[in-house]
Amino acid sequence: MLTKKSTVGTGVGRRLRSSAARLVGQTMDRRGFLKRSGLGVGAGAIASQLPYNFIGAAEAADAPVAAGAGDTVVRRTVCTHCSVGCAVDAVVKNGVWVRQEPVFDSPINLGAHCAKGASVREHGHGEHRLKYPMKLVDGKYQKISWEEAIEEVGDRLLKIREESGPDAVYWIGSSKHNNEQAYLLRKFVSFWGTNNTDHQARICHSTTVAGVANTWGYGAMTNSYNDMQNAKAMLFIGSNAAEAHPVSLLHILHAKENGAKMIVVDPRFTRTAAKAHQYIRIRSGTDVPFLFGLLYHIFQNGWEDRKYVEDRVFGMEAIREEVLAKWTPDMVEEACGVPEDQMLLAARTMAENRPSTIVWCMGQTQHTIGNAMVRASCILQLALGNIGKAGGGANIFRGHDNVQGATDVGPNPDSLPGYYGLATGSWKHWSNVWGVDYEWVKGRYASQELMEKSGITVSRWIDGVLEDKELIDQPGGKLRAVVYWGHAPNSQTRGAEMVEAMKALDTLVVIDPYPSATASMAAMVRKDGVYLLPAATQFETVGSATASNRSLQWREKVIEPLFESKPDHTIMYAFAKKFGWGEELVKNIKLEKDGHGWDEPNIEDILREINRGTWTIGYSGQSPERLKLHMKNMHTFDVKTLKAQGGPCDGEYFGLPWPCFGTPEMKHPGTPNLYDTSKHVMDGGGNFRANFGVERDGVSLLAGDGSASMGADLQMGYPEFDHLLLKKLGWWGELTDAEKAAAEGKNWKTDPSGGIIRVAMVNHGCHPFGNAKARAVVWNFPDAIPQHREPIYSPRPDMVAKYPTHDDKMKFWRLPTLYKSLQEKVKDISKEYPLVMTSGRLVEYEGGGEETRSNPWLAELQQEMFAEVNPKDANDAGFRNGDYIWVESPTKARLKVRAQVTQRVAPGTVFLPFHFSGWWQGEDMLKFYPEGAAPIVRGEAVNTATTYGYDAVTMMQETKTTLCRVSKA
Amino acid sequence: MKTIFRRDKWPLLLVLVFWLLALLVAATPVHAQRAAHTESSAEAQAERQAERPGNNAPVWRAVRSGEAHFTTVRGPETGVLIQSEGNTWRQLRNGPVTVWGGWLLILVPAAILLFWLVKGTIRLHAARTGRKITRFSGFERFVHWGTAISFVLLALTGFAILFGKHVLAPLFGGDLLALLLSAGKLVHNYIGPLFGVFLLMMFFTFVRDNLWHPSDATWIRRGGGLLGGDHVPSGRFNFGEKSWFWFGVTLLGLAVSISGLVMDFPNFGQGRADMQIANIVHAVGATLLLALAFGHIYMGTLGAEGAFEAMSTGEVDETWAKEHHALWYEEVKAGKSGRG
Amino acid sequence: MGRMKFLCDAERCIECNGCVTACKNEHEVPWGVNRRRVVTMNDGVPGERSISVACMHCSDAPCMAVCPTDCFYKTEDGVVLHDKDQCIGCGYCFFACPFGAPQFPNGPSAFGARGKMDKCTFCAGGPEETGSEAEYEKYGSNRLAEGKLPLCAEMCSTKALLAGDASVVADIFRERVLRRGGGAEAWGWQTAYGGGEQRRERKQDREGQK
Amino acid sequence: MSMPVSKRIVTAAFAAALVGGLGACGEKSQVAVYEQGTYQGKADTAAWDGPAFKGDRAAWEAALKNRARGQNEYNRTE
Repeated sequence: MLTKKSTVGTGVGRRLRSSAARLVGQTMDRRGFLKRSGLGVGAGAIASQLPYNFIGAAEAADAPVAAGAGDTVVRRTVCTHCSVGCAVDAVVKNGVWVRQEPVFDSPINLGAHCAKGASVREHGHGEHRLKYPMKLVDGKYQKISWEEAIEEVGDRLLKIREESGPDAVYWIGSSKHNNEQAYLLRKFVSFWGTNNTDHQARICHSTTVAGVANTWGYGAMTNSYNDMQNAKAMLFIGSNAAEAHPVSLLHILHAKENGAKMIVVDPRFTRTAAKAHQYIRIRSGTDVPFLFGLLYHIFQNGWEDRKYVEDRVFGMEAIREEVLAKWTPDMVEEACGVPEDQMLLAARTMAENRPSTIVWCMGQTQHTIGNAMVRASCILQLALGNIGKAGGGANIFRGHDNVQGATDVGPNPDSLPGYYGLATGSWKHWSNVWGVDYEWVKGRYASQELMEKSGITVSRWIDGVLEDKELIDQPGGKLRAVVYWGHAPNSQTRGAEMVEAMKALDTLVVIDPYPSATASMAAMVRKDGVYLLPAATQFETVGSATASNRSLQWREKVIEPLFESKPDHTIMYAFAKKFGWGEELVKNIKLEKDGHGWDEPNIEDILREINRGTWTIGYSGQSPERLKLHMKNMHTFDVKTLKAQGGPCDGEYFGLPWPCFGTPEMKHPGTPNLYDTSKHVMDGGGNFRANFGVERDGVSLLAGDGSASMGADLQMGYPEFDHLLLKKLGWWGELTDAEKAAAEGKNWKTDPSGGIIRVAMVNHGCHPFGNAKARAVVWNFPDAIPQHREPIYSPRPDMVAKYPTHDDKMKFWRLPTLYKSLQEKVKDISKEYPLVMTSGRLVEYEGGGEETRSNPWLAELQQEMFAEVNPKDANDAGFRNGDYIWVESPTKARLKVRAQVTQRVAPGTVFLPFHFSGWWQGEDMLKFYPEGAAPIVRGEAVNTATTYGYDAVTMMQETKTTLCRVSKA
Repeated sequence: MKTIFRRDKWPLLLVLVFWLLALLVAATPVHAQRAAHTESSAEAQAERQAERPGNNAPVWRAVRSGEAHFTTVRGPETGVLIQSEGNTWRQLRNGPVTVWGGWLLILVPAAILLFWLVKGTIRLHAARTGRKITRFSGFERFVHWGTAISFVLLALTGFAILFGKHVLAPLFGGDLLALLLSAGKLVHNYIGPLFGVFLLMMFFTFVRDNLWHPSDATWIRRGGGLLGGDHVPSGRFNFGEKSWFWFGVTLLGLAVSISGLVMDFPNFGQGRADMQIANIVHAVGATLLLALAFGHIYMGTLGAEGAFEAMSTGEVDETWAKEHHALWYEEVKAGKSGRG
Repeated sequence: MGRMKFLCDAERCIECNGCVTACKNEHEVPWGVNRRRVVTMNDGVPGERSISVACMHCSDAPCMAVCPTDCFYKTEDGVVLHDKDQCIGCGYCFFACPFGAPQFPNGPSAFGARGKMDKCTFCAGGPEETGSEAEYEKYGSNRLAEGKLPLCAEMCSTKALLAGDASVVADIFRERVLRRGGGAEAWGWQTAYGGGEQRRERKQDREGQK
Repeated sequence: MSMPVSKRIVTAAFAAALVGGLGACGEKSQVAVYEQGTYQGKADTAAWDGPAFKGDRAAWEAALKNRARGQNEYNRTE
């Protein structure tokens, strides 16, 4: 039967008509819309002018619009739905986004799109958006003006600041902001005077970033989607790329076609598993035993790369001893349920088909021991000598379109942009870049101690509200206001407690194009004190976004912001003005008037400021001009290497993947694969970073002789560059006088001239961050050698006894955090809740899903929240495919969802997609939504029922292994 | 009351009943067979790709089985990749149904014409008395004409859909045909259920007088008097009329109505296979019904003098009653039962 | 120029539904009408394969044969199209089509009020003036006349779905098959009508024995 | 109804219907292979006759072939 939604018009015309009506603020019929949009006559003529293919596209891309084509323009932008970074050509006629064309030229996606990417033009209609600022009055949302909104919200926040200090406000930023907005928000929050800020990366890849950066230097995907074409074997663990990063499969299946072996390790038989040569089902949360189980066979058979390990890895011997003693095949099988022959086959495949790569995503990161799991993955790749090699690497697929960028330069509670941390020196560096006085910034904070202390994480903000005042490690005590700036509430765990926190807040502000999940949850428990501000989408502004492979791409503005929405940076400046430091925020940034007389900070200026400050990770070479040139000349880049062959970008890598060191003038080409010693540093080569000292327990941490990047003057390990090292080496004289003045007393990260970097790299082929060994043993982590520890809610009490979790922590990211005490308390709860509850993605939706569930083209494909249950469990519980069932978790929260009885999950496992919201424990929340802003598809949010559990390093939430029971509804 | 083709009614009826049953039976076990197929196709494919990577032959076999697989697209039978029954339906419909049905609908009227030209109208033997007997009440006539008019509308529009592109398109051209058919389809789809209602009323109104009567045996023995040329005494309805009632009106009428409703209201989850069967039953049933109706119409108008009056005015002359329905006439005269 | 064809490579299709939404996007196809869909066989178990299916623009098109108004036609390059002005919404094409391609805007409605049939046009519009408003309203955009291919194939995330001149498509596919040394079967119109599949399998069985 | 005039009319009508019907039966009922010409709807112009190519069939074919080849990512990976 065809299923119809009454909220959606049945005719083609109706939807367009209504959206068109809003565009012009008056009723307009379809005919009028088509006329206005120019969809009718001449569409063919226009289209033939598009840069339609890569052969001869050079001319086409720059071809002037033919006479008579009207004011049709083609704007190049990038899909906003995942980290692959698929380019999109938007055909805009008279300000209306009328068509979407594939960009065959893009070396990343070659025109390809998944369901989400193929539907982005819907944003040009955006019917279910928040249309104007609103506030909650007596339980109902009412329209207010922007001016009122800024005044009222500003006053409320200032009052809270006055009464409880700046740390009483929590700022949740977004990975959906472009780099410039994310960066500006970190600056904004700093000027507000708090580190209580965070964004999606916390609950996405924070364990990866911490684990990987502590292993070899940078917390990012080492290679690229494209580079996977060079792989001979690929191990996916905790990644369902076919649904989460579908276009990456273009490169992956290409590699497979050319002989690469594909192994998928997952508790669930995913779409990715369907394409694998070997599928291994592990028990959820047992990645460490699995990975060390592979290492066992590798060490047993001598498959490790001895020379590589010797020269470039620290601590592998300790790992070897641990693995051989502890992770014998029987122990592995006991822990993760994989028999020896499967382990051996996988190990052999990875060892005999080098370079082999590993891919992981949230299946590995979202655990209480996520940091250990990702490090086990790193260690496997180090043992095989795969890191720093084309076709190898650790390919960590990020989630949101700009989660990499927001992590790099955006709102993090523990760091200023560029992973500078919060040390005094870092503040001084950034104050200098911002052109403000360090003392003034310090004055904005409650104290210098709080200025240099990591804030609360987004995964725990609810505890910042609900926890006892005395137990919160900040003088002001509890959080009183939360600003949700582009973040979905249903992506954080413990939703049942979240509504309690929302209830307890003084003020809740939501700034988002689609704020309604937060809005409805708040309206369910509150009568007032909630403000909704409509933000523009990334198609309604300009800026750069960093894809998972560290490439930056420039988005052009496709359309003007719809309705009354405003770009995030405009809103930031408006609040800054209200708070009294507007001028400081935009010291180096031009202001431009938008169509409504509001001041809009110039995005390109913001990027230039990022360039001037972010030396650490090489965000310094990607000037707006260079990025735009890349977008225009996509066809000149090679798909396999991402390197331009000829043309204006000759020799550069697409999107100048960071690190793109030095100033833009230095013309560093970007780094396609990190730590690759087979290339010169000025050709994207590198080596492991010296970031952890030069020796440990009497062992040198610097790399062995002969393992430096190609052509380096220093063919041995060396520490990072600073003014002293430069002088010692006798290279100081190669700086210009101006550079000398700037670099005196500085290191490569803080030298504002970039001179140290220039001399090290251009003149001597050396890496400014030194050349050290990667760390297999990370002594500053709770488990220096990754340990398996059972999740807090474990289905196996016997394993809990054997592999208990960490001890409780009292002051951890400003909050007390439970581990062992809670695990002890619930260790037998699996008798009542016998099934493992895990969650994951659907290809049609993204993140919290509010945006994609508002898109009818996508919503039609997934109309209901469901749970995948094995036929055995369904039969035991007495329900059938398609029945409504209750999924109950130990939190007592209940989810009413459709049963999808399927073999995808093994008996004992229940899988739920996490993109739904809008139902609350069986009730449709439609009446709590602002009128007209409810998404088309609503359903239970899995996180309403998820349980307590946080990573011991980064506060990552546990979503992948908890418990539940199911029954027929 | 004799027509040349009514003699064949029993074998025909048997064939039709058997055929309907066979279709129904055939529809069920197919699903069971398919279910068994699913399991093996997954295993076969898993095995096959291990032996010979890239070989998907078991999957392609499963594709053709017509079973429903997984899809997120909602709609009628979206999980089915290939339904091969469609081709069978197409061949039946465009083949035998159209060709034989077409010939039947030409040959039957032709035969009737020939019969009429040879035998002529059956005249009243005696002179009219001028005394009238009520044969059909107002309600009965309402029911009859309601059924008749809706039937004619349905037949015209229905057969325009079946034969229109062969008969009408060459004459009128595609645009006019399309216009006619879209109007015709509306008429057909909305009148159809009405016909069903009249049909039921018809059944209940006339069923009592169409039950078996010993005199029917005589009628059958004497071939309805067609051969002898004399009238066989019969009740309110003779066995010829009863045959029309049971086989034409009731059986074919219901078959056509029910199959029509299956197609007219596709919103009860019926799939293409159901619709295909319904369509064939509908087309075959309607063709036979129309062929029979030609005979009925002939007998009610041209075939027998005075017959039309019965249904137009509701009254017949005593002479007509005596000659055509002697037993009924006597009953009426005896005041036993005027009708029903 | 030969015939326009779709081909879906089951070894590459990952059921991302990109083709489905690309089609919705390009033609503003309303809710409930799906000119293209992806079907997954052996879902969730080893041996799983997905196939994207739409109108296959058959040589011997059953829809055409059963249409009471003869509203179908075939373009010179083998695309099966129809004139919506002549369509009466009888649903016969849906009964006959092996692929379930014909769609109806009102779905299965009472009194058979399905509305006019809608199906994949191979992005070739319909019998209205090329590029006109009327054409877009009734059939969606006419990419073929712009020198472009159907958007579903052009946007396919893994290039599993190929479209275009049969010979070019076959060349691309052949190259792939050579690379992977197998997986020669693809979703094409022959699959529906048989013959090809059995031949291929016999051939593969022979090859396997060598 | 028994007048001879009407008899002739009826006969004539029957005969006409018969002839018409028989004529129709002579038509091919099964369109096994589509023949250009059966379709009587609006005439469609060929793809290359649109505003973009203005009848230049060769250019259209070249563009389309080019576009089709663009689906082969092997063109860009070696």
